Amino acid sequence: MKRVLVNEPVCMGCHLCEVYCQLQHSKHEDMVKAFKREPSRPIARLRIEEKEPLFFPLGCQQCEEPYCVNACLTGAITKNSDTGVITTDEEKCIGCWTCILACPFGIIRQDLLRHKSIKCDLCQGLETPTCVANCPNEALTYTTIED
Amino acid sequence: MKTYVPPKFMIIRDPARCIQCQICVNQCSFDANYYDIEDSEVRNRDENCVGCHRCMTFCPTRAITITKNPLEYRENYNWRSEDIEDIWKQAESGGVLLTGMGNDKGYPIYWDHLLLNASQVTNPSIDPLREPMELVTYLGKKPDRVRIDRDSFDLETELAPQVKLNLPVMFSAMSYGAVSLNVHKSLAQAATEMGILWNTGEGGLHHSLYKYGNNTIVQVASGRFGVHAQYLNVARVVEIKIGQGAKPGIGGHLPAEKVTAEVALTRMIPRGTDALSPAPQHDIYSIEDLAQLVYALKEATNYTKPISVKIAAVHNSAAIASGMVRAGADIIVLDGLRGATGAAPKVIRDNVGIPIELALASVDTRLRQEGIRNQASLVISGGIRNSGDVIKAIALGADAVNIGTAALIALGCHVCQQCHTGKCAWGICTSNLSLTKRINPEIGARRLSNLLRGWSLEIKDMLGGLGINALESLRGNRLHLRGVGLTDTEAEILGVRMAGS
Amino acid sequence: MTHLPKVKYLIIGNSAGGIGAAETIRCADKDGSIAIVSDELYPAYSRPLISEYLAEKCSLGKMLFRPLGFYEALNINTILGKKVIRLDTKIKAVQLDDGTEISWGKLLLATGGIPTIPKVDGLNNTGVFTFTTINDAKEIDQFIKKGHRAVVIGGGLIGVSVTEALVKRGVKVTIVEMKDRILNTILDEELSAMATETIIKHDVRVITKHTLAEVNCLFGTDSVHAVTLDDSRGIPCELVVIAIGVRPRTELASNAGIKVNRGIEIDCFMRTSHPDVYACGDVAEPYDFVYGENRLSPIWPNAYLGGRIAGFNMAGEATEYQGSTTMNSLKYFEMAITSAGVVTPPDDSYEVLSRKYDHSYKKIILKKNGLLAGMVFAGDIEKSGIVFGLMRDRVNVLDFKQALIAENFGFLSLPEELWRQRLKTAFYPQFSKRRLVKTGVL
Amino acid sequence: MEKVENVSAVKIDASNVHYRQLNARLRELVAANTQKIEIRNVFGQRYIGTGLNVAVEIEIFGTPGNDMGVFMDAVRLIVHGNAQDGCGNTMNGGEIIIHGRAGDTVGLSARGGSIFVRDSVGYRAGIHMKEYGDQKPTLVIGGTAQDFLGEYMAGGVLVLLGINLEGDTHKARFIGTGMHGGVIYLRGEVEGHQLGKEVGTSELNENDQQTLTKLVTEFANHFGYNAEDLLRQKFTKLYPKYLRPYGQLYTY
Amino acid sequence: MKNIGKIHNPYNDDKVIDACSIFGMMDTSGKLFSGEGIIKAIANMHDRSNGLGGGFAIYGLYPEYADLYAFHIMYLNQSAHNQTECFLKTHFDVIQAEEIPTRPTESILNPPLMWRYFIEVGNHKPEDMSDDDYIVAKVMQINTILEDVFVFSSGKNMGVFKGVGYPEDIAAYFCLEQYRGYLWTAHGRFPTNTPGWWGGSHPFSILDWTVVHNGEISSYGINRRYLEQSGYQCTMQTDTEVVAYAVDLLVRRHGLPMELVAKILAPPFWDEIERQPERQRDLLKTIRQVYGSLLLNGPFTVIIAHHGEMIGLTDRIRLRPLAVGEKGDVLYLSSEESAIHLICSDLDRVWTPVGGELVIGKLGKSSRTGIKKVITGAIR
Repeated sequence: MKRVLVNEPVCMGCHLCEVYCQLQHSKHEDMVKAFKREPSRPIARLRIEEKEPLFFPLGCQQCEEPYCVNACLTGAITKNSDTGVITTDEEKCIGCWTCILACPFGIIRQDLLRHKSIKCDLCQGLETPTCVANCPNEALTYTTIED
Repeated sequence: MKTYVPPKFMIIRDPARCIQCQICVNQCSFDANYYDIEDSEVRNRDENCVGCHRCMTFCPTRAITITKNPLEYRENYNWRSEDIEDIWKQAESGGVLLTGMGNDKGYPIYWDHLLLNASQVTNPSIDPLREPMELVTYLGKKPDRVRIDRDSFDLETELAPQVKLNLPVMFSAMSYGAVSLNVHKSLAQAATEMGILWNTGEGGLHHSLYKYGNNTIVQVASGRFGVHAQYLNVARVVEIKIGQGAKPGIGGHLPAEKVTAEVALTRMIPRGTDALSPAPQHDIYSIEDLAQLVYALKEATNYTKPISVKIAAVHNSAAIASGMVRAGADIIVLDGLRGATGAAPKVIRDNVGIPIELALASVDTRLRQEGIRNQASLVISGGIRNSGDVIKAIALGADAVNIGTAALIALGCHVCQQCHTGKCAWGICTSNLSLTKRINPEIGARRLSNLLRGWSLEIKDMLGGLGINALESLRGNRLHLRGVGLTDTEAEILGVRMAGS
Repeated sequence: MTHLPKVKYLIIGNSAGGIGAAETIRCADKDGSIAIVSDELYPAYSRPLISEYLAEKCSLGKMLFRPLGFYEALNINTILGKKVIRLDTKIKAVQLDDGTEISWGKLLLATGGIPTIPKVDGLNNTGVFTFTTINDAKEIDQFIKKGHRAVVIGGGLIGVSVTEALVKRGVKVTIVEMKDRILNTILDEELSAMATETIIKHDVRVITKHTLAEVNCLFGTDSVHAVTLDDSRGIPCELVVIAIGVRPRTELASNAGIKVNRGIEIDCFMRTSHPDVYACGDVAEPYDFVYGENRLSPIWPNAYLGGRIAGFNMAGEATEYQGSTTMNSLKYFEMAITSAGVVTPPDDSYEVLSRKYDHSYKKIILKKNGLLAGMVFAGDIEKSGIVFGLMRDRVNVLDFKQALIAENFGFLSLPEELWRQRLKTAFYPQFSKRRLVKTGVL
Repeated sequence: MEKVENVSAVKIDASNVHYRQLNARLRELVAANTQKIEIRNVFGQRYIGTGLNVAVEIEIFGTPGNDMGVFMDAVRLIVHGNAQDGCGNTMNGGEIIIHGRAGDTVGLSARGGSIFVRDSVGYRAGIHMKEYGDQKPTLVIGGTAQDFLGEYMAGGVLVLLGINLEGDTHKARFIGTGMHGGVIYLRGEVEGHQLGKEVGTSELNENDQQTLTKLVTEFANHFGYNAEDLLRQKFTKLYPKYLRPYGQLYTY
Repeated sequence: MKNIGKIHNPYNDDKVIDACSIFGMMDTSGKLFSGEGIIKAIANMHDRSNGLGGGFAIYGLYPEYADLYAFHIMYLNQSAHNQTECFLKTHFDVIQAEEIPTRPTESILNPPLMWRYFIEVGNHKPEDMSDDDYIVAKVMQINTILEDVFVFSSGKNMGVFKGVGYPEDIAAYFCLEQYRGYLWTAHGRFPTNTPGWWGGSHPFSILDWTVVHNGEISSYGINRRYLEQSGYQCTMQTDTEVVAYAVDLLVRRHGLPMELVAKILAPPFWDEIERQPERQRDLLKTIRQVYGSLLLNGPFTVIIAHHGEMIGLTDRIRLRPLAVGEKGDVLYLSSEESAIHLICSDLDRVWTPVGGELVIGKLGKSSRTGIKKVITGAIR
């Protein structure tokens, strides 16, 4: 299975991964429009955790036995048995935030405007997640890991 | 004290494009961009901007333009803005003006006054893409002649240690502490991949880089930082540093705040102290002392490694070089006026030394006149910008060139000359651990290797154009150079004829 | 009497626990027959969504816990709308209310709970409801009209959720809570007060320290028109919702001789006193690591997880339940609150750390041994899961406890060794699996 | 020299005749519809076969000079002896059959026609041979070749038979450097370092086999070999790995 | 020091660039033969030259003066003649002085005065200096210091004849039909500039070394600077000159065998060197490292001769042609194969060596053994 791995000694904390994640998950393809025209700023599905000089882009780890999936009250969060990717069905999510409490990495985000929890979906449909593709220092890699 | 020094640059932010992502803020290590929480808006402090373009490069919407401050003083050919502002800085501080990088003044760049030949009709140019084209260079002392047994053809001559370079370009000495470990890693990896050498500079060799020893020149400088038997023996070449082009005649000064734990470990000095390199080597007050140190190093390394001696190009370089060869140096490194540094007094950087082209030509000529040119390889550095400079240097007589600034530019350096501040936004000339990560050694090595690969292709192209398929046939072959815009004296020193003649 | 063919795995209950078990069994055993029996007619739906349904935001379809075709895809036989009336553990069979008998290999009791009903007069009148099933929601939905007044008895999670739904439907609500504050089991005083304040802002009246004494009808009708509290105070209303809690539906088990405490007693493999009968969810008493004992744990995630563990074990993959504790997240009235474990320390042996910030409130409760016993986060809750994770995994936080409630708390606030180690756990199952041992208890 | 007669076959003695005279004479004969010309005592006269552009057959005895058949079209040249450098240079059509060896750059830039050399060839044989439309030059060499065989070849077919190797291997270095079109069929062994980095090697497929059989049969017929014997030994196909070997060379 | 370039070469070019025809012919049994064949052969390649230079070198030429250095000198005027003879008498014992016999030819214009001297070094030289070194030094001195004079041949029992014209015209002018030798080389020249300087024609020589050359030596600049370090003065603005001096330095002064010298002038590529067995690799690597400045680069074929040896060598990637023929004891080297066939109709063997491959004819103890070819890299 392919996962986003972090080579954090070279993560410089520029936050471009977040910016591009925001762009990817917005309606516009143009960065300026995505940020300026949409009613609220798109939300990044990963977050640079900081403890200078350490920076760590933390996104969903696509856990083997995901707490969020087990905890989801509505069945909105599911794990694809083939790819192992965990995604949220926004139609079903009611924004109860149980998954947020369940996630031991604190990487599920609240979309307060729409009352949806959102999380990294490894940019389904893209060959490489946009955070990886746009990391200027190659601190993020999209790597096949052994099961 | 109220400063009179105006901002050098202005940061222009296009509000239509700015998405307030604050990347510029986190990328600016000089605090020239900041986020006003109260107004939820990114703002600038132009007075802090050094023109390094980090924010501009990383801005995902290209909302930022850095421009010169259009401020004009009343026109005055003598009193230029730099002169005026330097005086203000000193009047406000009472100190020595410090700067980084190399001489930026308008002294003639002779590379730009030299042109290369090409084959037309009488000999064919050679296509380097398809026909062999050899850039291999061996550094080290060569004997006057080879002796063999005429019957058995057995080789009777034993060569002094030779060092192979796949192309005649090496990385200049840049010490760990001045530049970061990641820069060292990038250089070491690229050198290994490309089959050339990199140079530790005077700050020792980090233990994690010992594995690159075979492609490493270790330096022994006046501070003797990190110099010990293992250090000397792991290297391919040992270099005695007498001086460098950016600051001939003076020593170095690595401030305590740059002496991180790893730097301290590598330099073998306590943390929190300044690392001071004396101006002279205190065991070399004369040429015979140099011989003493050269042979001390040969003894320490059992005569297995060429000993290199590096000097700044100064007025009597030719005579000095002759002495160095006779003192046993296997490699001579001349660092010219435009050689760079992590920190140097501005007045020295800008006013001391001579252009490398003239130094190279005069040293090569002198050594040939004395019949000892073969006894040492000649390496030059200081402002080599492209493969054209490289090949002209080779034609003037250099065995190889060192690139420092060009290598750093490949890594991202924007030549903003703030190395001495330790805040390098490109993460190169700093030991701030948050900034040093900005160099990913893997990318760094790739960028450097790419640069060298590109240059070697270009050098091959130029050689092919000259109808030559081995670099040694161009080395010192000044007939393939012609001068433009040179005085007779300059042409004579350079040993070239004028274009059209 | 109809005899259905014997099923390898029989599951009684079609909610979180039952589905968790069924899915897991199918994962571990591709072919073994599975049947689910439930007295509800619907395919598994998300119980917490009934308030969404009542608030008319949510269609029935959206409430499905699993997509349409789920049972077929997993080859699960469903027997819906039938109640199991008798369990015989000797012959390993159950009898349904239509007389059908089903024999089974392994049995899971996931029968859940039923609302607790106080013993007061007038509860049989029209306009008195409970609120735990979709049918409850439907009944209320059909009953209410705009301008109605409602009294919700019980200020717990169900009470607050039905209150929000009713408010959204234009009903004026009064909450009557017996204790001194609402949401008292899941929130500390600080946040209870905050929640009360929020709820009052939505024009809800909150009465605490009182309880229902009688439901009154208009003379001559069976329609509710008021309630009388224990202080004889009357509150006019058209409907009453009883939301004072649920109790486990243990009758089936106890009648079959399976050991029952308040709920069905189970071991760490979710197994009851009968080796082939398992239990999970609101009806069972799984291990609670905060209290260090088995106790009722009537929350959805724990039911699902219990079902999953039971499923592994039923299918022969011995898997240990690591224990859990209560955890709740509150979204009603646009509050964002998460809490878990003990929120108000019962005695002085606990250490309480809390900080209040502009937009958030953070509190942790530690045991003397440095383990977390409870936590409450409000406002900025996105990283509360990190703390709950430490609590769940019994990490000693003594050395960095202050960091947990710092305003800029994040994953990297943990000691480096710890966060690196915790990152690795993502790739490993978080509960231990063991191979079945043929001898001994297994 | 005598005047031009209108006869179908003419013999010329080229002793002490400068190439300009010789080639002028050939042009006269061809203009007079001569079908077959035999030239004896040739010692280094250049450009034989050039500027004729009709299907005349010219037999040459001796050593023709450089650039034999340069820019040639339609002519059939048969050489009894060795050819020097540049034979078949930029040839457009016709045929050259050499009962002997050839010097350097045989078939240089040839665009069409065919060249058969019984013995070995010098440097850069088939250099920059190319094809255009239906025109596809072929070069069949009976012996071995010196360095840069098929250098930056862009089209056509080159066959190297190595008949005279007698168990030895081909010694040519830099075979096919810069090759970006065409194909080389090589009989006998070469080592990897002898090949340019743009060259791939493979077994022959059915099409290759067909082309090869045709050319080898033709070769055998010219010089009295048994084609089957020649084809029995294993051939290696050398082909260009990239159509644009230097596509990645340049930066912006 | 006067600048000879200004006198002999009004254009002051660094070097004259020329393409040429070359031919060499040696009877390895030492039998003398006339120049008839070689003149015919070089004339057959008339079209490779343009009438601006031709010349010959003949070995075994002056058996009667075999132990004396034979100087061939050209003078532009009588005063140079006088001055030089004065110099010669001061520095040597001149045994015989005579004008070189010539016949007026229509095609030869403005010939200089041609004299030859048979001389001995005697006791004129410093004690620690060899005769040869003394001769080299003095030839350099005459050619650089004295005006309007040029020594173009200085070996023993051999001589160079050259001038401005086609080689066959030069042969006629110098009456070469009357000379016999066991080794002849010839050159027809096609210079791109510097018309009309007799000294610029081939063969170039120093002592008994002669070189005829086809092509251009693009490494001339560094070859020259390297040789200058060893005292050679390159006075003729021609790239060919450096070949003569390089061979003199390497063979005579450094004592290296010709087989190795060929590997210095046209070394194998580094990767080929790396593929050699260790012993050969070390040898080839060492000589390339030490003598890299003498690598002859650019397109060239040279025929180098001295007493007892004739060598043919091309550049490493054979940008210039060389055909080799053998007939009995006779070895032929030629720019074009046809020229060999012309004068020998029944060759035993004819072939073209690969780039950098040395072809060497040695004055042999027996026939056949005198001619050998050294395959690249395979040194003993």
